[in-house]
Amino acid sequence: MREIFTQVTYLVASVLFILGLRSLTKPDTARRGMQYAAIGMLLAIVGTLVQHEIVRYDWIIGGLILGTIIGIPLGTQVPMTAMPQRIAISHMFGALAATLVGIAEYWLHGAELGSAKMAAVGFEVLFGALTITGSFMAFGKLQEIITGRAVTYKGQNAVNITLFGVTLLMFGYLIVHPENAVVFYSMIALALMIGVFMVLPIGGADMPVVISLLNSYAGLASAATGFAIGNNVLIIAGALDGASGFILSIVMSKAMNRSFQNVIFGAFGAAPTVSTKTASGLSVRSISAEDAAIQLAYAKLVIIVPGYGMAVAQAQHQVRELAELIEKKGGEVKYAIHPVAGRMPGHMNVLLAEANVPYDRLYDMDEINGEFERADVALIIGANDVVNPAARNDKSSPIYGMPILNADKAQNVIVLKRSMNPGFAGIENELFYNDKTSLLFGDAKASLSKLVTEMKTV
Amino acid sequence: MREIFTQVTYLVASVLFILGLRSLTKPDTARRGMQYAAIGMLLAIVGTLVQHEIVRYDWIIGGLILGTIIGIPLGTQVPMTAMPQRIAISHMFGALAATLVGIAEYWLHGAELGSAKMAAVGFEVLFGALTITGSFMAFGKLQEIITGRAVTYKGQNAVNITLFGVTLLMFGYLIVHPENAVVFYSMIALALMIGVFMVLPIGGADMPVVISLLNSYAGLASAATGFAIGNNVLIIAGALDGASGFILSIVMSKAMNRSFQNVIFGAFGAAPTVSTKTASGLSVRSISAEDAAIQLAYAKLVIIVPGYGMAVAQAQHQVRELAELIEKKGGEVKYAIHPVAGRMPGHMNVLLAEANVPYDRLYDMDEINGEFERADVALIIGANDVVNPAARNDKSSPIYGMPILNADKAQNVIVLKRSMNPGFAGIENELFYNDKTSLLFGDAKASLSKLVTEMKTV
Amino acid sequence: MNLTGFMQLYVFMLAAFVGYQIITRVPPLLHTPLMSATNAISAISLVGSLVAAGSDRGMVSTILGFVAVTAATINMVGGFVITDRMLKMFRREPATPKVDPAAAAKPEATK
Amino acid sequence: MNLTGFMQLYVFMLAAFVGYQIITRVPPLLHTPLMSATNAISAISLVGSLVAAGSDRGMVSTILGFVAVTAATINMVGGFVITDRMLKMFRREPATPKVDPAAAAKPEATK
Ligand SMILES: NC(=O)c1ccc[n+]([C@@H]2O[C@H](COP(=O)([O-])OP(=O)(O)OC[C@H]3O[C@@H](n4cnc5c(N)ncnc54)[C@H](OP(=O)(O)O)[C@@H]3O)[C@@H](O)[C@H]2O)c1
Ligand SMILES: NC(=O)c1ccc[n+]([C@@H]2O[C@H](COP(=O)([O-])OP(=O)(O)OC[C@H]3O[C@@H](n4cnc5c(N)ncnc54)[C@H](OP(=O)(O)O)[C@@H]3O)[C@@H](O)[C@H]2O)c1
Repeated sequence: MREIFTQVTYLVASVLFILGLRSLTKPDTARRGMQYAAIGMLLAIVGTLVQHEIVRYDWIIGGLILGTIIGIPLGTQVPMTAMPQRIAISHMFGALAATLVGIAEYWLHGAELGSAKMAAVGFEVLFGALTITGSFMAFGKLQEIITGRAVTYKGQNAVNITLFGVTLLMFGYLIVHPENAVVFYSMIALALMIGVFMVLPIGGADMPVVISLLNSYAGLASAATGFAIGNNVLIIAGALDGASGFILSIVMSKAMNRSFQNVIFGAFGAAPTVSTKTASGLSVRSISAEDAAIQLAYAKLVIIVPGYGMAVAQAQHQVRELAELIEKKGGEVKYAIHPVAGRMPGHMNVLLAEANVPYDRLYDMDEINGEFERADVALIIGANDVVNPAARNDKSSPIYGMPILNADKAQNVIVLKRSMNPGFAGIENELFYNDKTSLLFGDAKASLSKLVTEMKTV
Repeated sequence: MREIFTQVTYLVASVLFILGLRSLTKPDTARRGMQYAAIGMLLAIVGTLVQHEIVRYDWIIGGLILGTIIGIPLGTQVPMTAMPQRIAISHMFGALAATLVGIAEYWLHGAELGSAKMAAVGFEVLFGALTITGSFMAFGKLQEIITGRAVTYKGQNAVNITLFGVTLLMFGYLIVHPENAVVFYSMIALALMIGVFMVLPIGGADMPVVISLLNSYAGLASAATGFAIGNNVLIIAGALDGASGFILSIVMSKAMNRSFQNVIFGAFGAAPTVSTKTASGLSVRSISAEDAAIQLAYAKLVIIVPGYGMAVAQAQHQVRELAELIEKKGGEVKYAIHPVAGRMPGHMNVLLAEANVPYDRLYDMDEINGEFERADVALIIGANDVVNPAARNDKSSPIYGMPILNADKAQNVIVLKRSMNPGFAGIENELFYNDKTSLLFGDAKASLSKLVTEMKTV
Repeated sequence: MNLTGFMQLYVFMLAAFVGYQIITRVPPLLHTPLMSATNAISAISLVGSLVAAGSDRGMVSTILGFVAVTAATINMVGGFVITDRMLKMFRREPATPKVDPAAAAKPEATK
Repeated sequence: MNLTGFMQLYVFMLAAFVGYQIITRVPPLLHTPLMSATNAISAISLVGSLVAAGSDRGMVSTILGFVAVTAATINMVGGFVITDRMLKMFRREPATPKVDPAAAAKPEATK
C-alpha cells in the first residue's frame, strides 16, 4: 500500500517536472509552472519518507535543515550578476549528492551489485566525480579564486587522454569484477582529477559553455542513479537536465560560432594568445557625458546594446533610468540582445528584467538588426565582441563568422567602457575607431549616472 | 541472449517510430522518416519471431501472406478521394487485431490474469470492440453502403447511456472476478453494439471527426495490449496513435467551431433538420464556360478555393491544368486551403499534391485571407461552407463563428457546382447570390475541362 | 499494482507527451499522411498477434492469432505503402513534365 | 541485462525526447531561469539520498546519505527560490512604480 503511494507520488512528480519545464516556453506561464514543479518535488520527498526502509529520521532532518539554511541565502542573496558561478556551484552540489549515493550503494552491496547495476553505479560516480571538481574549478575561475586565464603546459592533452583512458579501463574492469573495491575508489579519485585537468586549460570567459556541459553530465549522473536504485523520477529528471545542458552549450557554441573541441581544447579566452589586429595608428574620439546626453536627448530612436560590462558594473538599473529619461524627451528606446552577450545565455535579459525593463522591449538579434539604420544613436554599454565588425569582414579574426549586432549601421555610436581593453575574445574592435563612434570612458554605472543627471538638465 | 536481441529490436523500433512521426513535421524529411519507421517495424517483427515461445510458423506465415495480399491493393489502388473510408476501415483492422489478442490472452489465462492484467485486457477488448464496429459503420456511411443520414429515434441517448453503464459495470465486476468468462464475452458483445449505436446517429459528413476519435480509441486499445502482454513498443505506438487521433479530432472540431458533444450527440450533417435561411426571392447569375474563361484569362491574380466538390468530381488534375493555362496568360495563381475543406484534415492538400501542384502554392487560411482583396477572381471549385459569409454575420446559422475564407472579398467570384444544393452543413450560402458572384453549373471535372478548352482558344 | 505496472505507466505517460508535442507540430499540409502513418505504426500490434498465432497454445489461440496477424499485416503493408505513395506526391519545385509513378495511376496526371 | 533494465532504457529514451523537444522551444529570454530550473529539479536525487541517510545500514551509509541530503537540499531550496525570484522579474507591461519584493533587494530598483 505505502509502496503504491510512493510510486504514485513519483509518477506525479515526473509529470509536474515536465510541465514545469514546458511552462518555461512562455514567460507568462513560467512562474506558475515552476511552482507546480516545486510541489512535485515535495510530493516525491513525502513519498520517499513514508517508505519502510526509512527507519531513522535524525540525520535526514539534520540534512534537510542544514541544506535549507545554506540554500535560502543562495536563493535570495546571490546577485543576478553572479549567476554563472552560482549555477556552477550548484552543479557541484548536485553531482556530490549523486556520487555519494553511488558510493553508499557500492559500500552496501559491492560485489552483489552484478554487472548491470555496477555499470549504472559506475556511470553515476564517474560523471558525478568529474562534475564535482569540474564545477568547482569553473566556480573558482568565475569567482576569480583561481586565475581565469587558461592554464596550459606542454603535453597537457597527452596527460588528459591517458588519465581518461586509464579510468575507462578501470570502469570496464569493474563491470566484470564488481567486487574489487580498490579499483572502484581509485576510479573515483581519477575522475576527480579529470574534472580538474579538464577545466584547467579553459579560459574563464569560456566557462559558461563548460558549465552547461557539466550540467548535462550532472544530469546523466542522476539518471544513472535512477538506473542504479531503480527509480524512474530520477531517470526522467536526469534526462531533462542532461538535455537542457547539452542544448544550451550547443546554442552558445553556435552563437560564438565555435565547435566544442575549440571550446574544450582551444584554450580560447586566453587573450594575449589571440589578439590579431592592433590599434596602431588609429585614434578614437572620446566624448563628455554632457555632449552624449545632448545627443541622446534629441534622438528619435535609441538602440541600447548591453554587454558583459553592464553586468560587471551592475548598471542595469541606471540603464532603465536613462531609457525612461530618453522617452520623456520623446525618443524611442529599444534593447538589442545578442544571444551570447554577457557570460551566460539570457544574461542580459535577466539583468534588465531585474531592473523592471518589460521584456517586450528586448529584441533578439534577428528582430533588431534591420532597425539599426533607422537608429540615431546606438548606445553600447559594456558590449564589445558582439558588435565587432571583424566578425563580418576580417577572415583572420578568431570571431570571424560569428553573427553580430549591426550597431555600426546606426547614425551615431556611443560606447561606454572603462579603457581600450579588449573584450572576452581579446581582440581589437574597429567599431571604436569608426568616425561615427565616440567613447564615454569610465565604469558603466558611473557614466550612466552622469548621463542621467546631464539628461535632467538638458 | 535471444531475449535481449528481441528487447533491443523493440527499443530501436520505438525510437524509429518516434523519429518517423517527427519527420512528418517537415514535408521534405517526411518520406525518408516514414521509411525508417517501416524498417523499425520489420526489426520488431524479426525480434518477435526469434522468441522461444514461437514454435510453429505455418499460421504466422499464412497470416503474413494473406495480409500482404490484401494490404498491397489497399495501399496502391485506393484513390486519394477515398482516403476517409480507407482510413476508417484500417482502424477496424487495427482494433480487430488488438481485440483478438486480448481474447486469446483471456482464453489462455482467464482467472490467473489477476486484477491488474485483467484491467488491461478489459480496456483492450472494450476499446477494441467498439472501434471495430464503430469504424465499420463509419466506413459504411462514407462508402454509402449505409445511409449517410444521421439515424435518430426517440430515447436514443437513453439507450446508449444504459448500454454504456451496463458495460462499465461488467468491466468493474471482471476486475474483481476475472474468472467469470460469461461476463467477459458478453461485455465484448455489448462493446460491439456500442460501436454501432454510437456512430448510427452521426451524419456521414461528420464521420471524419468520429474516425479520428476512433483512431485514438484504437491507439488506446493497442496501448492496453502493451500493458497486458508487457510490451513497451506497443504502449508507445499506442500512445502516439492515441495522441494523433485525439489532436486531429480537436483540430477539426475547432475549425468547424463545434464541440465534441455537438459532433457526437448533435446529429449534425442531417441537412433538412438544420437548413435555416431559404433562398426565397434571391436570384443567382449563372455564367457560360466561355465568359468564365475570358475573365480568368485577363485576371492578374486568381485564388482557387477547392472544396469537397473537387474531391467528389476528382477534378484535381483539371484544376492544375487550368492553373497552368492562367499562368501562361500571365496571371498568378494561388490556392486557398481551408483547414476543413473536403472531408478530412489535409484532404485538399493531398489531392492537389497528387495532381503535382507544388505544396508551396497552397496557402493556409490565415496566410491567404488578406490577399482576396487583391484577387481579380476567386475560383471556387466545389467549396461551399468554407466560404459561407453566414459564419461571419448570421448568428442564427449553425456554422456561425466558424473561421472562413474571405472569397467574398475578391473582385469577382466564380463558383463551380452542380446545383443549388447546400454543402455539408446543409445551409444556404449568400455568397452565391452576391452580385459579384456567377455560377458555372455542372460537375466540376466537366466544367473545368470546358474552361481549359475555352482558355486555349481565348 | 506491481512495479512493472508503474514502469509501463511511465512509458505511456512519456510517450503521450512525445506524441502530443510531435503531432501538434505537424502542418495541416500533412494531416492526411499523418493519419495513414499512425495507422501503419499501429500495426505494431503484430508483435502480440504473432505470439498468439505461433506459440501453439491450442487451436483457439492459434486461429485468433492467425486472424489478428492477417488484420495487422493488412494495416502494416497498406499503411506504409499508401503513406509513402502520398508523401512521394508532395513536391516543392514546380511540377515536372516527366511521368511520375504515383500520378501515373491516373492518366490525367501524365499530361 | 534484465527486463527492468530495458524498461529504464525506455523511460530514459522517452524522457530525453521530451526534454529535447521542450528545451529547444525555450526562448533565449528565459535561458538563465531555465538553467536554475533544471538545477532545482535535479535536486530530486534527494529521493536516493534520503534512503541512504535514513535506512540505518551502518554509519558510513548514514553519513554519506546525510551529506548527500544536505547537498541536494541546498539545490532544491536555492534552485526553486532563485528561479522564482528571476521569473517574478520578467514583466510584459511597463515597469510599475510600486516597490516589488524581488527588486527591493537592490535599492535602485525602487526608484
Ligand atoms: N553569453 C554567453 O553565454 C557567453 C558564454 C561564453 C562566452 N561568451 C562570450 O562573451 C562575450 C560577450 O560579449 P560582450 O560584448 O557582451 O562582452 P565582451 O566582448 O566581453 O566585452 C565586455 C566589454 O565591457 C567592458 N567593461 C568591462 N567592465 C566594465 C565596466 N565596469 N564598465 C564599463 N565597461 C566595462 C570591457 O571593456 P573595458 O575593460 O575597457 O571596460 C569590454 O569591452 C562574447 O565574446 C561571447 O562569445 C558569452
Ligand atoms: N475537412 C474535414 O476534416 C471535415 C471533417 C468533417 C466535416 N467537414 C465539413 O465539410 C465541409 C467542407 O466544406 P466544403 O466547402 O469543402 O464542402 P461543402 O461545404 O460540403 O460543399 C461541397 C460543395 O461541392 C459541390 N459539389 C459536390 N459534388 C460536386 C461535383 N461533382 N462537382 C461540382 N461541385 C460539386 C456541392 O454543391 P452541388 O451538390 O450543388 O454540386 C457543395 O456545394 C465543412 O462544412 C466542414 O465542416 C470537414
